[in-house]
Amino acid sequence: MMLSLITWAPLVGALLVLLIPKENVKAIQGVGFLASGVSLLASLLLILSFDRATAGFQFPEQWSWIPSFNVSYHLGVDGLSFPLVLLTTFMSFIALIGSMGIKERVKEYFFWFLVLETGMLGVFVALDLILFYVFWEITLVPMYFLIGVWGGPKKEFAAIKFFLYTLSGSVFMLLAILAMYFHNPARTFDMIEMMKAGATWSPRFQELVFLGLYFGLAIKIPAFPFHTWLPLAHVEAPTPISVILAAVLLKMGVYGLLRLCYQMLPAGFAWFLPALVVIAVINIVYGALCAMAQTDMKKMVAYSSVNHMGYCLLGIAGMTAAGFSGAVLQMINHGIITGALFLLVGVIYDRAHTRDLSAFGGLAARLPVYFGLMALTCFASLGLPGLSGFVGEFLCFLGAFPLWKWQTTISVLGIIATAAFFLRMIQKVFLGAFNEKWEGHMPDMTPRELLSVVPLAVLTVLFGVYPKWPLDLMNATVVALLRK
Amino acid sequence: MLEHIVFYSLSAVVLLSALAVVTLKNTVHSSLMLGLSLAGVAGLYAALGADFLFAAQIMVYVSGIAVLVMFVVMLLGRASDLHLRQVNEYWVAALAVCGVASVGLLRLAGARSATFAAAAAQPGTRIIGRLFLGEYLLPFELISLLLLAALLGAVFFTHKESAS
Amino acid sequence: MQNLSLLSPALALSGLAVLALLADMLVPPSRARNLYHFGWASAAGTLAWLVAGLADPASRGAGSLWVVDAYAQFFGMTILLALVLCLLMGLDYKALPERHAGTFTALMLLASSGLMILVSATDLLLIFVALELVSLSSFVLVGFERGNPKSNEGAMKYFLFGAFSSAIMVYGISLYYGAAGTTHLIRGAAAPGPMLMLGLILILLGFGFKASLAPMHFWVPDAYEGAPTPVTTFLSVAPKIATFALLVRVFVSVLPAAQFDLQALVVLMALTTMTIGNFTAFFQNDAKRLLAYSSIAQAGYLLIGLAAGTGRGVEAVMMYSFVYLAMNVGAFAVVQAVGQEAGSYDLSSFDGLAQRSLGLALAMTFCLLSLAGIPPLAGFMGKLYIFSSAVETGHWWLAAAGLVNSVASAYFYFRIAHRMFFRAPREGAAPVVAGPYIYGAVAVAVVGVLLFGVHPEPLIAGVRASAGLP
Amino acid sequence: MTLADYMTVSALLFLIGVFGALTRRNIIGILMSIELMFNAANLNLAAFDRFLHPEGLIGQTLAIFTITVAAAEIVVGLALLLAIYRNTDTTYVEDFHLLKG
Amino acid sequence: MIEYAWLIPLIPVAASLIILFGAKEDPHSPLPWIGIGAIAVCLALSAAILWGFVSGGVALPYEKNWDWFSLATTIGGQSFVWTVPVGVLIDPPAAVLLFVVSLVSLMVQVYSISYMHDDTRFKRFFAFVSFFTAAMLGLVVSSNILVGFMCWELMGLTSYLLIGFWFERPGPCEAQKKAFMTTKLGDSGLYLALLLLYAKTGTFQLTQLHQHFALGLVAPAAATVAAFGILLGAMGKSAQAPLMVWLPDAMEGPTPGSALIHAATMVAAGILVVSKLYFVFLAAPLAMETAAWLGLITAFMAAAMALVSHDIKRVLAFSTVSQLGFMMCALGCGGFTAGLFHLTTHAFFKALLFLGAGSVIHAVHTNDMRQMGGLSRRMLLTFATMTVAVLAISGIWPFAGFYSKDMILVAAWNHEKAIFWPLLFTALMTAFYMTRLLTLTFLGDDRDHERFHHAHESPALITVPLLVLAFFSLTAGMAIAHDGLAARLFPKPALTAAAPAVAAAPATTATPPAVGAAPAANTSEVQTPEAEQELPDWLKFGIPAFFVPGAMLLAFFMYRGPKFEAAESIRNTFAPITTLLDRRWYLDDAFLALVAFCDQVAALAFWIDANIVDRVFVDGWGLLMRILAEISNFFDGAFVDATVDGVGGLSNDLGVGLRSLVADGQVQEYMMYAAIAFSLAATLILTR
Repeated sequence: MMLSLITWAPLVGALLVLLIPKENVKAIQGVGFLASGVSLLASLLLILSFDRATAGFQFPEQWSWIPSFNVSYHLGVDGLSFPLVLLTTFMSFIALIGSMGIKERVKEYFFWFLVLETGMLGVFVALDLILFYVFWEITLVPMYFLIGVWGGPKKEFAAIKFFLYTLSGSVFMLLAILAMYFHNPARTFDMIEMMKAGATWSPRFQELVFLGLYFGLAIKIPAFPFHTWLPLAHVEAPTPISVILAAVLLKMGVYGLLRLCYQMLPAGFAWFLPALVVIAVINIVYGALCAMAQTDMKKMVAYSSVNHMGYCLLGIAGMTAAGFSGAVLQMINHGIITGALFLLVGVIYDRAHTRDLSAFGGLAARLPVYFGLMALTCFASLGLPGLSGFVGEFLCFLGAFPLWKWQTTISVLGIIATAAFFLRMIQKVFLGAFNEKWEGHMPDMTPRELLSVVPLAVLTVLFGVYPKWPLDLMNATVVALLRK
Repeated sequence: MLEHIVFYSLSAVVLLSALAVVTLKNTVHSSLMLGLSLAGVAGLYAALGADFLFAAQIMVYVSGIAVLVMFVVMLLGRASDLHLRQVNEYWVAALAVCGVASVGLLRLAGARSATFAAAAAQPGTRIIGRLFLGEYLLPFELISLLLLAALLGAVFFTHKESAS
Repeated sequence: MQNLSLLSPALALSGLAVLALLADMLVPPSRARNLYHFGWASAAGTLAWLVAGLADPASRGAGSLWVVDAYAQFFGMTILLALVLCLLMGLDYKALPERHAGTFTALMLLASSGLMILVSATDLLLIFVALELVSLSSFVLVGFERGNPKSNEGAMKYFLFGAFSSAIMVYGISLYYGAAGTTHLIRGAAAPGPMLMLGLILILLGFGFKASLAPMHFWVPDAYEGAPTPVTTFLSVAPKIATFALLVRVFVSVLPAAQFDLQALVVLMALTTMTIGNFTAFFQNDAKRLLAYSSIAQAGYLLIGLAAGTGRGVEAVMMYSFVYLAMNVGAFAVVQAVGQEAGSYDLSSFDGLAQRSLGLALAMTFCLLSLAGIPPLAGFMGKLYIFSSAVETGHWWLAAAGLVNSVASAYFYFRIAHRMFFRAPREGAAPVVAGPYIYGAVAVAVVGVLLFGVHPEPLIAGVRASAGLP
Repeated sequence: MTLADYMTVSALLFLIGVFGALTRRNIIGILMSIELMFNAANLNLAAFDRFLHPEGLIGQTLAIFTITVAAAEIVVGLALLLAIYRNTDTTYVEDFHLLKG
Repeated sequence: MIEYAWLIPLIPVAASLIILFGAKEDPHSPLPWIGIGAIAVCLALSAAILWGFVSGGVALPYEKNWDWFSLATTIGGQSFVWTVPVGVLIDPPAAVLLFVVSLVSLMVQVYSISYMHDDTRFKRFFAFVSFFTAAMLGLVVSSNILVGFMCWELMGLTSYLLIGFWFERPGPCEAQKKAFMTTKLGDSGLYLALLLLYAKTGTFQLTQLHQHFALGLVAPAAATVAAFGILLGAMGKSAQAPLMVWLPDAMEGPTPGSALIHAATMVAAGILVVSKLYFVFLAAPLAMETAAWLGLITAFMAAAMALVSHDIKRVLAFSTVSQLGFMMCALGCGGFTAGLFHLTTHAFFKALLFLGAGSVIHAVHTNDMRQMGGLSRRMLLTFATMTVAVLAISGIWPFAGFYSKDMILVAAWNHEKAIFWPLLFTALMTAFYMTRLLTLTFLGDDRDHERFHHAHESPALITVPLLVLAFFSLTAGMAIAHDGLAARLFPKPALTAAAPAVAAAPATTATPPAVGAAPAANTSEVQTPEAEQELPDWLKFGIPAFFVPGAMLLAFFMYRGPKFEAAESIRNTFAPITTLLDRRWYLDDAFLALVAFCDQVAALAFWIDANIVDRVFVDGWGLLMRILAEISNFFDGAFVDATVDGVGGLSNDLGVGLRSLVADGQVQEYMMYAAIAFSLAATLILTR
């Protein structure tokens, strides 16, 4: 029941929000925090009872949902999804704190936000393909509205581009899911059953279905060349939504790649592997290069996400336990770090209403706390050891290297490019002489902003120094993933 | 032989007047030609020995519909209509479409070499009447509803709003 | 031998229509409005009667020209439900002339009764007459706003096109008769030949007119835009669903051989219908017109189920029809509420609706999302059913085309959502105040959309129980 | 005479009707053309009855129904035309273009 | 004592955090003393360990590991959970370096209390320095190259922070970025080496790695690649050619920071890592040879640049690079002991030089030596200590540098004469430019009276560290060279029997099977029988007695005068060469060109992204939809809103011919399509 509670609490909150008159902003925010908080607390409680030695699915819940189609309401988490559930509840709560800055149409905002949270959580806990797909799609709609209403200047275009593009990917996923359903003599959508059946399918079929799934997942990840929706969506989305987008939504793609493609279509996955590693390398190097060319901080961070998701893909392509662990860990860390980056970019945008790199300068002396956090996060993002970004990234490389030596070597060069653009951002924005234009407009961070960023910074350091906690959650599952 | 003469002359009347219907500039003439064409069809019914149908055609079409059409044409027609082209610019396309269709339809027709069925033409009124009140009772009743609906529509559309 | 009693709900409905006409003469004009209520009550009562009779096996059986089976009853209920909802909308539609309440009610009831007979019919003669009954009533209903030139024009185009296509259909029926020697579908199923095929194709075109299948769909936007909104709503659901019921019965159940031969044609029609519907809707700036194209596209999806031609395909058509009813009625009801308030159905009437009436905006959003096939709404479950039937029969690319189409459709559905949520309300735009009946219709539709999206099993079970065609 | 002759006449009549329906600018002209199409179908039915299926006379019955329906249709059509004419003062179809994409 | 060795890196971390977050910034904050106290504790511990080893009380190497985190891993197709340990491995070189680093750090911090006290970010400086010290100590003691790499990178971070300490000025900003990026470039090599080593051995533990190499389990090719990777890392960190560009610029930071990081310790980390992973190089002769030549080239190039520079800190920086080249060359020549020995002595005298230079700069507020001169009269103590350092670096007996440099030359002689002679020449260049520095700064006439008169001796907090370091610069060489201690402290690892006699990873760790397969290590210490030859006598005595003093005297006389005409004329005579040297061998320009090139590539990538990828894969999708829409819209005869999109023109073009046939919104057009369908159906079905 805990998983259901985690998943549905935000939706209940959303419905409650609808009942509150829109003038009563405090109550709306209160309900929002309560609902998201219930999810967060429940997921944290679950850590206590999560068995780290078990590879299979835990806390299962299964009820018949659409018996005619053999669709069941089947929930469960394993070491792959549980960390992502934690990430989602946590980042949603953080984003909610960041959402306190939303001043207009609060009611709608919280409604959509909470619906979005339910959708994201559902994707990670669902163990039935139809249920999975339903949650997968549920995330699209609130995202569309959240970007389109509360976003930046080109928000409307960004919203529809995001929506249509990701939707067009996911319909092919649906087609693939249907194909699997009809190819499975058991006629079931149950993921566990599908994993058992998948290995017996002919390679040709697996390859076709893989492509269908991959198209949907790659857009979400986003893998080259399907990534161009991301910078636009990121840039135009309001800060908390950028946080969610980067921290959780992209992870759904990688999660799907492992859960659906790898576990259900081993032959198809193996067939695609050489292409996947090339895509990963392109994501890493090309993403970093594109980020280097940016003058908008948010866009830069967005491209850095392309780069970082490339690490995940590379880790997965390595087909080793270390790579898989690295990919999952990198997802968590990227979520935390990039979430923090977006929050921090939002902080400066709130003050200056611009994100142009060259519009600033010398903020380090005026906003030491902000600078400290930003520097920490940037260094974490560029993979400085001792901070969480390094561990995931390193494990990805470690996992990929035995199989893909040259590709990994090229990717390592991507790290340098990553360092280059982050350092340049720090230099342009924080160092040098203070731009007098901002005199008096640049107070240091407010308590609310600190409240949203500091937990992320703490986790960044914690996971960087002591990655045991996240890794222990996933180890057993990852080993089992590769055993079969 | 007589049969042939009757058939061909009737067919000629039907088709030529039908052509006139669709080509004549004057709508009044068109509507007159429509009456002629429908009468020709009635003649063909007679040639086929369809007595009830012949009667119905004469009563409903020739004396009912054609007259009604003519009536409306007179009512709405204007002198200027005579100077307007009555055929629109689609005629080339329409001709092409009809030409293409004629290939298939005429081929279909040409393949049917059946002659009159063995059974001689019989007076159909009784049979048809039985059908109406027997197997086809429901459609027959529905037709009444349909006429009711048509009546409603006609009344509704032609009814002058006293307020406006 | 006639078993006419099996059709008693339909006949009762036409009886009620006549009754409404009689009442129209008796009721003073000032209280003519009550006849709308009467119509609604008659429809609801008939529906209740039909539902109540479902349990009785004696309510099913075969007549000489018709079959009343669970399948027909299912569609009968669907049609009646559509009628109930549309009449409910009509109660709040201000442009309907009060003094013609009797006519309006009678025509609606007559059309529905024709549709209910249509879904049971197994004889082309009966089909033809029932279809014409529906068509004639609809022609008048579309033109019911007599003073409105748009309504006139819509009716005129609808009429001309309708008459043209029924002439084609009659020609087709004549060919069918020539080939089969009977107009009965079951008895005539023996001899496929070119004449029968051509006859069937022409009949298909005639059905296509009612079901708005390409290339017989052109009248749809004009008629929908011109017609009074409740009539538009009715036209967009009831005749379309009934015609699909008929199509399925003809091609899947009665003439499986013909269905097999015509499958390529059906697939082609499905493709063109949904593509034209969706992609033309991109350019529409009138809400009703946009939804008109959307309804064309939805017919294309339904055709996929027909193209599959399997039991699952039949179930899919049934399921999707029902779901389509809910979401389309919901969307049109909101359109009516908003359009009446703004005095125009231009998309700009929706500007800032979320800030004016969040409830309506959300309801509209749900309906549109459902039409686009976004889970967890009913439209998704319907599409899932449809596409799974296609995938099962190996029509991969047809399913893919359908899915791509639904992505494209999201674009124009979201044009409305875009205006509702992203645009600021126009100067002085007040919250939309709609009548209680509209809200009732919207509520029923939205509940349906949500309920059958989240919990589709009862509907699927019902569909499966009713899908057994002879 | 063979069935082919009658069907040929019917087909030509039908096509003439189609042509007229497509090309007449006047609504009444279109209506008349459509009547021709209906008549073509009826002629077919009567011919089939006579040549192929003389036993039941179903074709003729159907033709009667068709005649009735066609009559009802033209009545509604003409009434509609009258109503429109009152509003717009025209009977030419191309004058109706309020409704378009 | 040694059981507390793990505390050594942690104490400064704690101190650093306390200093950073302890209180608000305040020029008189007492918090820096916490850092000094912490490092003093470390020094005490280190000294105890070192003394214990030297005196025989403590057995080294000492290794102790703890579980760090568990990692799912796949080796040879088998997946299992492996516990990655974290721990300390103290071998004799580590013990020495612990002492050296702690000492230098302590001296620098004490010095900085005075040197930095006016700075607005006084406290932060100490936090950084403490953090740096922790990272360096961590690298020294780590038993695990992964942890080592983390410390290595963290040092890079502190280096970055300290170079850019005065970030309001543009110079430090550019310099810090350059330093970070250049070292990062090198680090990628080390990173890859780590990946490769792990892929081949399945471990990060130094001892286990050593076992693998000792047992020949790693193919020579892999070893060579790994060695080159490590070498690349060392090139970045230790500023070897051509990645040396960052170090001279790094002098933009506060001088005490430079002394600690960019002179004494961090830059030596590259050498340290090479020495820690020396077994990899032993398995890769090609890499060894490359290291030797690389060191030589670096030493020469840097020394040449030092000859012409006028900036006192730059000269020192070049000298650092040059000396690091010596060390690298020594390691490459197989002179493991020599290299590490020089690393140790260099730390003392180079720190001393920097601190002394800092003292001078503090006094005259300029870096330009041409504006100094005669300062010995104002700052005697500084002069004296600097002189000790210069003598040490030049290799004058009995100063520290003499012993270590001599050992390097011997190693080079034994290895390859072609390396020896240029190396010797470079050593003489070293003597020359160091003397030049000393002469220009302290001797001769005062060239800038204004500055001269304001100059005064620094306070005790500055001079005491100078004296301490001078003591070690004087004695360290003698002490270590005494009685073969050098070979005990810096024993050259060997491949045949190298596995140090230390318990492997703790029992709790699941050892990867590859490691488990290792046979019992042969622990007996067998020195590889190399033909160690002494230098020929004329060189052995000639170098310290004639060559080096000669070079020094030459420098002294050339630069003694107020105008040093001789030097200037030489400078002018060889103008092209001087320019080459002034422009730092055009390496900076190459670096800038590289940066510009990367920016171009980035811009190109983004252009491709925005104009090709986005167009094709996103808009292309949309375009497809759009075209379909246009087509279907056309067939619907509907009105096209041309403003919707530019693609609207498509239908207009198409439509010109057809629109005349088909009017808009006309019911007969609708019928036409129906009729077309009808006619096609009729004809196709019936003519089949």
